Amino acid sequence: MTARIGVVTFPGTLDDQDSLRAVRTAGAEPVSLWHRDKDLKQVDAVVLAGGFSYGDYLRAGAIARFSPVMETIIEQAKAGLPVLGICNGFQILTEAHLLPGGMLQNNHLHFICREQKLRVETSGTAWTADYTAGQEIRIPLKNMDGRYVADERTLDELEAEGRVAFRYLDVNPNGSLRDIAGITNAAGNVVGLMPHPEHAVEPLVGTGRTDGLGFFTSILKKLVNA
Amino acid sequence: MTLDTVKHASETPEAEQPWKELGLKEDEYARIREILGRRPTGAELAMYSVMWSEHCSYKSSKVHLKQFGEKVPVNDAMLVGIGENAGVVDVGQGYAVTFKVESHNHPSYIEPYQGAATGVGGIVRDILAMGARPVAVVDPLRFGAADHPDTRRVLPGVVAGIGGYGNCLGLPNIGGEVVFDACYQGNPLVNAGCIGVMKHEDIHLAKASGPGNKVILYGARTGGDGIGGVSVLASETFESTGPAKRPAVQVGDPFQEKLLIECTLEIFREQLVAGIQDLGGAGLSCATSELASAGSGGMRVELDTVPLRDSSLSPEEILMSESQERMCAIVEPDKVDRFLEICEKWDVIATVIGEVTDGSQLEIFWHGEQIVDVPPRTVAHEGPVYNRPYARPAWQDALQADDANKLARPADAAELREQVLKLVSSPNQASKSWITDQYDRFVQGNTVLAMPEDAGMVRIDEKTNLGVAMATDGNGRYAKLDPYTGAQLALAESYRNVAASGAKPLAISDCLNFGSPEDPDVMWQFAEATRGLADGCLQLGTPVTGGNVSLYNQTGETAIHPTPVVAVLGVIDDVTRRTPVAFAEEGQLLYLLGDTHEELGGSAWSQVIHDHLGGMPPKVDLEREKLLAEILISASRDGMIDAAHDLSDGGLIQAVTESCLRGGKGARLVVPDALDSFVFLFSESAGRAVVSVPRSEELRFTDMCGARGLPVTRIGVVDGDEIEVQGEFSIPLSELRTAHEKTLPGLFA
Amino acid sequence: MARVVVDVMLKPEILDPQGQAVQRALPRLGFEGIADVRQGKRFELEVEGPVDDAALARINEMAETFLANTVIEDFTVKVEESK
Amino acid sequence: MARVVVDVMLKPEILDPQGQAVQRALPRLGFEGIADVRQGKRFELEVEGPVDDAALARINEMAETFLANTVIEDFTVKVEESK
Ligand SMILES: Nc1ncnc2c1ncn2[C@@H]1O[C@H](COP(=O)(O)OP(=O)(O)O)[C@@H](O)[C@H]1O
Ligand SMILES: [Mg+2]
Repeated sequence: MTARIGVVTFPGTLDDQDSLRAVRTAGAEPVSLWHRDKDLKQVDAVVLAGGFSYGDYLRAGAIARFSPVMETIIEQAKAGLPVLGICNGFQILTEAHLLPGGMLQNNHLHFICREQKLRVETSGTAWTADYTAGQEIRIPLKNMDGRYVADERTLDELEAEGRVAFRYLDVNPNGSLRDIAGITNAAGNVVGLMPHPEHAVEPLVGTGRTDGLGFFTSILKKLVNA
Repeated sequence: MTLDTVKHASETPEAEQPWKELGLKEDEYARIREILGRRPTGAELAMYSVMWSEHCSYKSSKVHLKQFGEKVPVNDAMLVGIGENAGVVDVGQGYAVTFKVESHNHPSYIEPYQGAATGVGGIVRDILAMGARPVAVVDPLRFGAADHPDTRRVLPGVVAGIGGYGNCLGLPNIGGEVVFDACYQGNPLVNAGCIGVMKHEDIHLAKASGPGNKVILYGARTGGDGIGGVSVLASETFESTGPAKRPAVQVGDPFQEKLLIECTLEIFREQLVAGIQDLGGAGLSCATSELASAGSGGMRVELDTVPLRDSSLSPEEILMSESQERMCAIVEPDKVDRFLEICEKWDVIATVIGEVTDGSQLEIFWHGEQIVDVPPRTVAHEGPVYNRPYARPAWQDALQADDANKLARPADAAELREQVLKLVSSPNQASKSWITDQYDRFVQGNTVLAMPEDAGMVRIDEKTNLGVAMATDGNGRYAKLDPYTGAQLALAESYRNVAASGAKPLAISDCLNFGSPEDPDVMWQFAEATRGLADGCLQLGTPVTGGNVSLYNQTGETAIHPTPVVAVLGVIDDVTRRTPVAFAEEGQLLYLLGDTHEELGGSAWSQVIHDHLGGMPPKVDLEREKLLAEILISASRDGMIDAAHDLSDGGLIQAVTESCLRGGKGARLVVPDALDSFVFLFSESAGRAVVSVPRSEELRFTDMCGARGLPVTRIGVVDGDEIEVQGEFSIPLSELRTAHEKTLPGLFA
Repeated sequence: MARVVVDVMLKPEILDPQGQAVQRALPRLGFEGIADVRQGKRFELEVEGPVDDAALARINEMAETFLANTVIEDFTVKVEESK
Repeated sequence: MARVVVDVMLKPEILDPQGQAVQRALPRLGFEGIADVRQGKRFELEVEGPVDDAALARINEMAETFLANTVIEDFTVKVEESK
């Protein structure tokens, strides 16, 4: 038996197909979830994919956060359901207050698409167990609103509790405070990051690297061994 | 104000009408009266004026474009040719690909962000209307001088608009061009292209047949966007602003378009439409008249049912509105409910606005009163045709006589080195990544090659690895020197780029950007360029599947360089065999394919070093281009080369610099005995490429070239961390990288 | 120091996708009775020196040529008491 | 119908690169004497029915939970005379 991993499609979601493919590539069963359905179809974990839900109007993630599917996800995430938010998904998670802080427009005010070097700071989350803490990976990054901000106290807390999950290396591409590329909640089941692991699962396309596959194998192993 | 009904028009034949303000000529207005046997109503006048504008009717270019349909190469790939929203070619395995390039030049000058954004939106809807899922976009761009203050206004806005729209649609941007030249100062060129993929059986046409079938308008509400935009902005230089000529700008909503795409694809999957058309320039006027004209019957539309954003719009304005993100479908009555259901699922507003009739007229009603009663063909397909006078410009001979080969050349190795650095850092030759990094090239997870590769390439089947490639090229400097040759050089370069990536060129689309057709000099350039392109396509075996003409790109008396942009589409059976441009393997041998002549006319060197434009452009030999392409494709398929880069503007040194920087490896170059080092580095002879060959493949590769008669010269080896031209100079890669990459951020960041 | 506020809104006839998206979302969040939403930009300028007619004229010009794109946007300038 | 305006600005301690970009550009365009620029959002809401205390309370809640993200933004609500 393998694990069922859901990928949510909001109006304006773009990377749902890629995320479904990444789930399949890792060996799990991909399940499409629709924003209007409260029903999560008994999935074992959820990916909030990248894109521009509701056009990123108002604020990235602000409108999607109030969708019916999010009601269930918010509730179940608090009870331990593994949730990975990629890019727009990360933005939705902060808007939903499942993760602290907020996302603002890149400090250079342009959309940025590049191959980005990251350090995985912790292997202690549901989505990073297949990496070692300190491991460096390179995966695509592409966003307009990628600048992570939070007040000093929150930042200190995140650092102290080992909840900064990913940090930008070489270049901070958007002005994120303390080079933060992604964070986790205290329980380690909810993880959000701006770069795109789902775009780095096959050597043929994208940047030609597979550094992102570990996110999906991590969760699969955790679920299957559970 | 009383409604100008058909009845009212018949009763008031002498009423004054603003045909002139709407851009119609006196004889055109007379012809409308003759067709109708009465004066047109206001709504009819609005329809004819937009549909007979240069932009919609191609009235000045038609007689020349005809050649693309007459000189058609034998090519089984063509499934749908010129005349539809976009052409369709067969790429094998049951797949068909549709692609097209369009211009949004004038709107982008007025409002760079929205102009460029809606340009992307428009071309994507064209592709969607063919039944295809859009899979990638490209954006050939031309701006004024890089350091001109207005370029600082226009370029960042255009780039943000293309990115803002395309990124939000989830379409990878896989290629394009950025060219700076003072001739585009008041007339930047913003061309946008899109590729779509479908199965053969999914091809849809813009045609309304089947009496009783419903006409459904779906997508955004109709507002006052771009009213008069089509006839005014595209037909006249926008300096002459009359009363009706306010630059009403269209504003795009990419989120709405994304919903429209997904909704439409779902509708296609369930086979719910009998005909479909996007709403672009001329809005409902265009969609209803084209659908009705292409179909067998007539059409009746209740215009007051159109959902409005602004309730004060008059019927004329509704007909002319260019509100974005709208489509029009013809649907059998028993499929309407399901159609509307899918629209509801995607939060897309859909309204039945009329039906197909068994008559022959397009009839439009406003609250029960008839305001339009016209034969649709006369609006959509039988507009005026002009055979405008043209003549070789008086200055052409002097321009060609001003030979660039006679310009002062570098005196010594130090100066040669300095000129290389100047060249690779000049705005036209510098890295474009400050721009292309604002475009998402990864989305959809199928991008195999994207900038700065020679061609963009996407996988279209995950199981078989079937893929398509596209490149766009155009060199206005060459075309200015000789438009016939210039158009063929654009074709040849684009064709070569596709082949260099390992894909087989199949067909082309073009975007022809020129000055005013009322100027005989410009008209000659246009005639020559189209003749060159048609002849070239015939010889290369690549049919023209469609394209776009943008005229009146001029400020006062000064026209832009004639700028035919050619997009070549190629197919590759197995994308794992693609050839990148990067020299990445130390020790591999570098070979130059093709012949190098002393050809500096129109070259980047002549522009950068001497600010000169004169002489003749490089010669074209299309048989040679074909042979080169065959060799590049075979070599990629059989694994004989690891990298290839075509040679074009900037010549050999530009290509080698790009390939070295991309791969992060240096090169040692040896000037071939027969060549002078300056000519070796800077000449822009066509029909050439440089390839990187693993040592184990050297014999096999050179034997193949020898056997097929393609000149092949060993010019060096991939090695170290500098580019060294033996006996002349060397430049560290780091220095080259800084020179190449700092220019655009320096100007625009 | 005085604060001058420049509000920039899309012209009424121009499509405002952001405002529309907000408006469409409101009923779903349980907020009824909002007939229309338009979204624009607000610039808060801290002005050195006195905000006299000359200063306001300059700020008007700045708004006209730079802060707003008058092809698609309208603007208003007003002086606020400084905080 | 009455108009209620909600202004949303980044909290003062949060970097505002948009405002900074505007401020940096001003001298180049010949506008001196602007010490600081902050850029925010302005929402114009057309409210059906009377804008009484209850309505304003609801709009305040809407701003707090939706129009602004109070982790990073502050907002103000004010009633404008209708046009
Ligand atoms: N506006 C643009 N959008 C996307 N890609 C671009 C754009 N401009 C240039 N590129 C890409 O940058 C690379 C270099 O461009 P260029 O030097 O014009 O190529 P070439 O000379 O081979 O035609 C190519 O991959 C091209 O597709
Ligand atoms: Mg090339």
